[in-house]
Amino acid sequence: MTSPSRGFSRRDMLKAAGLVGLGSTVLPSLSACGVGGGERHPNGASEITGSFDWKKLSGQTVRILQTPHPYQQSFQPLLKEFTELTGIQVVADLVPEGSYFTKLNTELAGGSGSHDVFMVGAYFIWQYGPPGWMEDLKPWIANSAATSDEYDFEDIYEGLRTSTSWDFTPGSPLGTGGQWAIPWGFENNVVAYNKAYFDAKGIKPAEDWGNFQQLARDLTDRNEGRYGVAFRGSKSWATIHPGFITQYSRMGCKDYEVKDGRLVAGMASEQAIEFQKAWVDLAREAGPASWTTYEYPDCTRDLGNGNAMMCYDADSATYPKNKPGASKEAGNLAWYAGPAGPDGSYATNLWTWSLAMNAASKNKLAAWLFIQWATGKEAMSKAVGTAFADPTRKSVFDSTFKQTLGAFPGYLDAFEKVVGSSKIQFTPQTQFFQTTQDWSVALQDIYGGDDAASRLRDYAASAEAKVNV
Amino acid sequence: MATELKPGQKRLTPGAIFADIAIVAWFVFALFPILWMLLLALKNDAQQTSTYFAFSPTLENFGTVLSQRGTDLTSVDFKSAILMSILNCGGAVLVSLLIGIPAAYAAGRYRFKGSEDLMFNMLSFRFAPELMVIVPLFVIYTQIGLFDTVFGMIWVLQLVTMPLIVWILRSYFEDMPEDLEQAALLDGYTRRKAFTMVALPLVRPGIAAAALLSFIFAWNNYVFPLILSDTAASTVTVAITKFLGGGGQAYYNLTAAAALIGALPPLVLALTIQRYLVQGLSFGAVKG
Amino acid sequence: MSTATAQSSPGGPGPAGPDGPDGSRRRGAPPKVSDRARKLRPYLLSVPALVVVIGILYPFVLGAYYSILNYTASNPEPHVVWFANFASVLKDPQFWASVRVTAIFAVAATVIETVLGVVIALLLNRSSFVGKIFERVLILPLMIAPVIAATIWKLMFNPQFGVLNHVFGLGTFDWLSKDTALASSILVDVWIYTPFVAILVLAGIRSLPREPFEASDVDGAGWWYMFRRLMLPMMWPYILVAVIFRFMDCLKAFDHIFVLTAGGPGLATRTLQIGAYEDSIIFQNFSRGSTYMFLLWILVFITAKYLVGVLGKAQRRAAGAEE
Amino acid sequence: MGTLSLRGVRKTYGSTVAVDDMTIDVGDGEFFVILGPSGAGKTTTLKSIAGLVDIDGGQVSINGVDMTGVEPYHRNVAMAFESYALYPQKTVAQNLASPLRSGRSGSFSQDEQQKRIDAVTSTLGIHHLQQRLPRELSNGQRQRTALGRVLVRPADIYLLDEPLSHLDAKLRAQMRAELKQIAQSSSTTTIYVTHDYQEALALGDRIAILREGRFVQIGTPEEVWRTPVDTFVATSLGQPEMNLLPGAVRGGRIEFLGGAGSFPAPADLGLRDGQTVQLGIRPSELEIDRGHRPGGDRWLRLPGRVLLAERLGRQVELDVHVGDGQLIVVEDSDHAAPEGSEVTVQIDLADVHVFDGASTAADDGEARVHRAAPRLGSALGRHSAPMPEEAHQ
Repeated sequence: MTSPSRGFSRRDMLKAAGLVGLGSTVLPSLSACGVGGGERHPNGASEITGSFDWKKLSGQTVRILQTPHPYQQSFQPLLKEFTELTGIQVVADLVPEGSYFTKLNTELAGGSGSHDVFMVGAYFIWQYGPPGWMEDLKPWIANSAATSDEYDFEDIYEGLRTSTSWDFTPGSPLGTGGQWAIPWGFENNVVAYNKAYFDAKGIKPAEDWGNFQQLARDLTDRNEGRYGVAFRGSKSWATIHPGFITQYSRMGCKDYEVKDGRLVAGMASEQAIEFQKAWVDLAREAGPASWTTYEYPDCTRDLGNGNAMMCYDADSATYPKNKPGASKEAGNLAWYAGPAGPDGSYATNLWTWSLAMNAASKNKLAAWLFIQWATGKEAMSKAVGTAFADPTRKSVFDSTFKQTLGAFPGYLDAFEKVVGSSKIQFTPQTQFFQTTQDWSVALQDIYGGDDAASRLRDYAASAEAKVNV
Repeated sequence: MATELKPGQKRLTPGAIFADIAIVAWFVFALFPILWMLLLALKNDAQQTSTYFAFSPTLENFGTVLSQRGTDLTSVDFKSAILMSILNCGGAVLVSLLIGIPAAYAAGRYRFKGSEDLMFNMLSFRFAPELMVIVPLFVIYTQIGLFDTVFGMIWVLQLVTMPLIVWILRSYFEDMPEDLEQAALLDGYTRRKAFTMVALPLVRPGIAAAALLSFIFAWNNYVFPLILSDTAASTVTVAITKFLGGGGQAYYNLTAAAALIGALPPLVLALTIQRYLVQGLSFGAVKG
Repeated sequence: MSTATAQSSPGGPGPAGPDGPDGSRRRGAPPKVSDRARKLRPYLLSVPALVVVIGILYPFVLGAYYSILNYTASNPEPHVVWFANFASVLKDPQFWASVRVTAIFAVAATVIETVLGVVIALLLNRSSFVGKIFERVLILPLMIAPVIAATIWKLMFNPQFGVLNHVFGLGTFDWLSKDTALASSILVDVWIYTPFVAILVLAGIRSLPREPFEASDVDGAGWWYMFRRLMLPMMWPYILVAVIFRFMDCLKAFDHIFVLTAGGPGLATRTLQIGAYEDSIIFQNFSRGSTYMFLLWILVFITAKYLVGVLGKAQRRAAGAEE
Repeated sequence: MGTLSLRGVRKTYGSTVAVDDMTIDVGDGEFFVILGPSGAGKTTTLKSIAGLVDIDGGQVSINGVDMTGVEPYHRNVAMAFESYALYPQKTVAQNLASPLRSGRSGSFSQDEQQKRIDAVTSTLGIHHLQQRLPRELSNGQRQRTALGRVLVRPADIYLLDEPLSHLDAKLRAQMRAELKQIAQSSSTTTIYVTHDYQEALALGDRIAILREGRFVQIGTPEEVWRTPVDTFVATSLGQPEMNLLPGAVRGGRIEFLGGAGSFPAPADLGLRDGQTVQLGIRPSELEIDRGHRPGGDRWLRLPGRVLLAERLGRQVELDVHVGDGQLIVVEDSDHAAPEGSEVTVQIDLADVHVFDGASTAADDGEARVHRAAPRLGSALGRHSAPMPEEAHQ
C-alpha cells in the first residue's frame, strides 16, 4: 500500500473542536491569506549546502499528485526503489484525468503545500507560474549539493527543456526564464493507422493534407461502423493541442503573432479559416459520429476496436493499444508522421508530462530528490521497459526505448521524422486555457452549422481581447 | 375491515393491467443501465467496448478492484475507501439527525419567530453551488487542519445531508397530530420523554427515508471528497472514478465493477430500512 | 420530583377505583417554567442547527467576497473592483446563453421527474404483485453516483459501439450533438433522480389518512375524482418538497452534464455551474467564477423563496383537506 | 379530586380570540359540563386548564394553586382527547398503562397497574380488546380506550373532550348512562365538554354554555333549561330547537304570529307598551288540542294547519302554520295529526319564555345578545314540563 491511512484520531477531534473558534480565529488569518496563494515562497535551493547525498533525508515522506497514466503506471512499481535509494517514503495520490486539474488548481490556488510534487503539462506553467506557485528548478539543477553529478540535464531533448521554461511575458518565446518543470515523458502528435486493413486493401498512408482528407473519406463506411480518422472534438483546450494544432502549424497557420508587444490573433486569417473549415468537414464526414464528445481515450479506443482506421493524436496514447491483448486491433497498428504541410513542413506539437515542485512545499529537497530520480537515466530506462513512451532523455530513447519498438511499425520513423520540428506550437500566454477552450467551442459551433469565417472572426477578436489584458 | 383499501388502491383490474405495463416499462428503462453496468463489469479489458451481449464473462474485475492491482491503479485501497465512506457518510447522517431532528421538530411544532428563516437557511445550504465554496473551504480546511480528515468530511457533508433531513422531517412533524404528545404530557411525561416516546417512533418512516436519501446523496457526492481529502479520508466514489484511468487506457469494466461494489453499502442500508419506508405513517388510525 | 403518595390498590371494582379513598393526594408548590424559558424552547432546539448554518455559511460569504475582487491566478494580489465583474458577466452573451440552458434544463427535468415520480408512486402504491417486486429496486439508479452513471450513459450513447444505437438500430445517431445534447442530459437526469421524487411521494402517499378515501370509495367516487379532489391536495406538500429539491439541484446541475458533454457542443449544455467551473477552476479566474455563482445563487434563491411560499400555502390547504 | 378556578382566562391564536374573559369556579368532585357549538372554544378551554396551550391572560388555579408556568405533567390532570390521541404503536393495555407508568400520577406496581386496567376496561366494555392496537379498533372502541386512559389513573381533575361524540346513537346513550354512574361513584372533579345538550343535561352538576369563547350562562341543568338567559342558550338546549316567535306588547297584551296569538303581558316583567319581544316555545311543550286539557287562561291555544308531519320514531315532528308564521310541534305519534288537517295547538303559559328584542330566530349563530326577560312561567309559579329524557334520534 502506498498510502498509510491516517484514519480517525483524537487529534482530529481536537481539530474539530477548534472549529468552534472558527468565526473568531479564521477570519483574520484568512484576510491575510484569504485569497489562497497570495503568499510568495522563496526558492529553497540555496539552503542546500554540503555534498550531494541521496540519503540526506532518510525517513521523511514526499507526497506526489498524479493522474493515472502509462507514465505513472510504469513508475508505480519503481517507487520502492526510490525509497531504497533515499530512505524517503512516497505517498502518491492519483486523481483521474477528468478531475485532475480541478484538484490541482484548487490545491495550488489554496496555497496548500499538501503535495510536494505534481505532474503538469507545459501549458500549465503559463498559468501556475506567474502567481508563484511553482518552484524554479534551475537553481536546484545548478546546486551540486542538491543534484547528483550523474544527473546530466542536457541529456533531455532541448525542445522539451525549453518547452518547460518561460519568463512569463506574453509573446516572449519559450526557453526564456526559469525551469519550472522537468520533462518526464513526452509525446509527438502523429497519425496511427490500422496497418492490417491498409495492407489488406493495398492502401498507403497519405502524405499530404489533400490526399489525407480524401483517404479518410474513402475509408469511411458508417454502415460498417468504420470511419476514416479519429481526432478529438470535445469542449476542451485539449481538443486543440494534438492533431489539430499540429496540422494547423504544418499548413503554415499561426495562433498569434507578436506585433508591437501585442499578440495578434491569427485564427481568422484566410488560410487558417480554410484549414479549420476543412478540419471540421473532415470530422463530420470521416470522423467519429459523436465528435463533439471525443477525448483521446475515445479516439484511441475506436482505433483499438477497429472502428477508426486512423487516429491523429499523441503517439504515446495510441502506442498502448498495440500491445498484445490490450485491444482488438493490437498488433495491427502502425504509425507515420502524418500529412506534411504544403512546404513539406513536419511541424508538430508536443506534449510533455513533466514533474514540477510545489512552491509551497515544506519538503523541497525531498521533492527535488524525487524529481531528480524520476527524470534520471536509470529510473527512466527501467520504466521504458513496461509502457513508458516516449522517454524525454535522448540516451534512454536511443538505448532502451528503441529496442522495445520492434512490434510498433513506423513508430521510430515517425518519431525521427518529426522530432526536429516538434515543439510547443502555441504562443505562450497566461490565458491559454480560456482562449484555447473557446477555440474548441468555435470548432464545435462550426461543426453544428455555424459559418466558419464569421464564427472564427468572432473568436479571434474575443481571444485577442483576452490575451492582451 | 379485513380488506381495507389503501389510498389510491383499486379493486377493479382492467386498468390494473395497463398500470402494470406502465410500471414494467419504467423499470426496463430504470434497470437497463444497471444491467449494462453489470455486463460491463463481467467483460475483460479487450472486450469492454467491443462487444454487446456476446462475450466470455469473467468475475476477475471484481477481484481486481479489491486487490493490490486495484490499489496500484488508483492509489487507494478500495476496501478502506468503502470503510472511509461509511465513516464519512454514516457520521454525517448521524450528526445531521442529532442536530436536524430537534430543529425539524421545532419548526414543525412551534410557530416561532425566525422559524421560517432558519428553515430557509437550511435549504440555502443546498442551493449554494458547491463550487462557490470549494476554494474558500479548501483554504480554511488546510489552515485549521481539517483537510483529509473524517471530521472535516462529516462537517462539509452537512451541506448535503442536513437540509434534506430537516426538510423532510419537518413535514412529517407538521403532519403528526400534536394531541399525541399532549396526551403523553398529561400522562405525566416530560416534554423530552413525550418526544422520544411518542413523536419519535411515529416519524420513524420519515427518519428512515430522510436518513437513507441523505446517506445516498452523501455517498454519491464527488466534489467535496475529491477536493477536501486525499487518501486518508477519501471516499469510494472518488475511488471508483480513478478506475477510469488515463493515458489511453480506460478501465470501464473495472469502473463498473467498482461502482457495483461501491453501491452495496447503501443498497444494504436501503433494504434494511425498506420496511420502515414501506410502512408509512399510519396516522389514519390516530386522526379522526 | 414525585409528590404522589403511594397509591394503594383500587380496592373495589368499578370506576370508583381510580380515584379511590386515597385520591386525596396533595402536593407542594409545583415547579414552574418561566414564560421566557417557554418562549425560548423552540430556539434552543434550533441552536445546534443554527451553529452549523453559520459555520457553513462562512465560506459562502468568502466566496461571495471574491466576486467583488479582481482575483485570478495571474493576479493573486487582488483588490476590490466592486461590480465590475457583474457588469462584464451580465454583458456577456455566453452568460445569458447559460441562463437559458440552465432554465430549460431545470424546468424540463423537474417537470418530467415530478410527473413521472408521482405516476410511479401511484402505480407502486396499488401494491400489485408486479409493483411489490419493483418497489425493492426503485431506488437503484440513485445508488450509482451521478459521475459514474453519466460515464455509463456516455458509453451507452456512443454511436460507434454504444448499446443504445445497437439495440434500437439508430446507426450513427449522435445523442450528444448540438441539437440533442440537452435533451440527452435531461434524460440522464431523469434516470438518476426520478426515483428520488417517487420515493418521497410514495412515502407521502402512505402517510395519508385512509378515512377520506374509504369514505369516497363508499360514495362510489371515481378514481380520477378521488385523485384530484382528495389525494392531490394532501400530496402536494410532499410533491412540493421533492420539486423544491429537484429544482434547486437542477439549477446547479453539474456532475453528470460535465461528464457527458463538458458543457458542449458549443454552449449547448453549458449550465451556469459549468460556466462557473470553467472560470473558477480551469481558467482560475476566481472572481469571475464567483460572480457567475453569485448570480446563480440569486436565481436559485428567488425561485426557492417562491417555491417555499407555495409549499407553505399547499401545506395549509392540505391541512384543511384532511380535516 | 380538586377544585378548579379560572379567572379571566384569555387565549388568542393570531388575531382570532379563542377564549376570552373566562371565569369559573368548579368545586371539588363536581361534574361540570361545558356546552357549546363547534368552534366555541371548548377544546381550547380544556387545553388551557391542562397547560397544553399557553394562555395569554388570566389565571388557572387547581386546588387553589396558581398554575401559571406549571408544565402539564405537574398539574395532575387527565384528559380524554376528542381525537382519542391513542399511541398508535401501543396496545390498548399499554395505552392505559402509560399514565400509570410515568410515575407522576402515583407509583403502581405491575400488579396494581393490571388491576386498574382490568377494572376500567371491564367497566368500559373493552376488556377483551386489551391486546389490540388502536388501528384495529372501531371508533367507538378507540373512544372508550381514550376514556379509559383517563379513568384508570387518579387525578385532581378529569378533562373530557367530547368523549362520546364518535359513538353511534345507541352506544352513546348507553355510555352516557355509564358515565353518569361513573361520575356519581367517582369523586373526581370533571370538566366535560360537549356539543350535545342531552349529555350536558343528563350528566352535569352544572352546565356552562359557551359561545364564541365566552360563557353565556352557568347554572344547574334545571336552571339553564328553565331559565335560559337568552335565545342562544335557549336554542342550544332541546331538539328540535325552541320556536322563536317575534311579538310585541300592545295594550298590555303580548301579540304574536301576526295577531293569531296573544296573552296578557305578565306584570312583573315590566314591559312597556309597544316593546318588541321574542317568545320562546319548546316544540316538546306544545301539543295538539284534543280537548283533554281544561280551559281557562292558563292555556294558550293557537289554531293552525299541519303543513308537514315527519315521523321520527316514537314521535312526530309537525310543522304547523299559525297566523303568519310556523310552529314546530313534537307530538307522540299516537296523537299525530295528518298533513293538511286543521288543528289547534296549545301550550301551558307557564312554559312560554319571553325574551327581549325584535330579532328573529337566533339559530344562525350570529352574535346577538338578548337581554333576558324572566321566564313567564315563573311569574305564574308553575313547574310542569319535564326535561326531555329521550328525544328522537
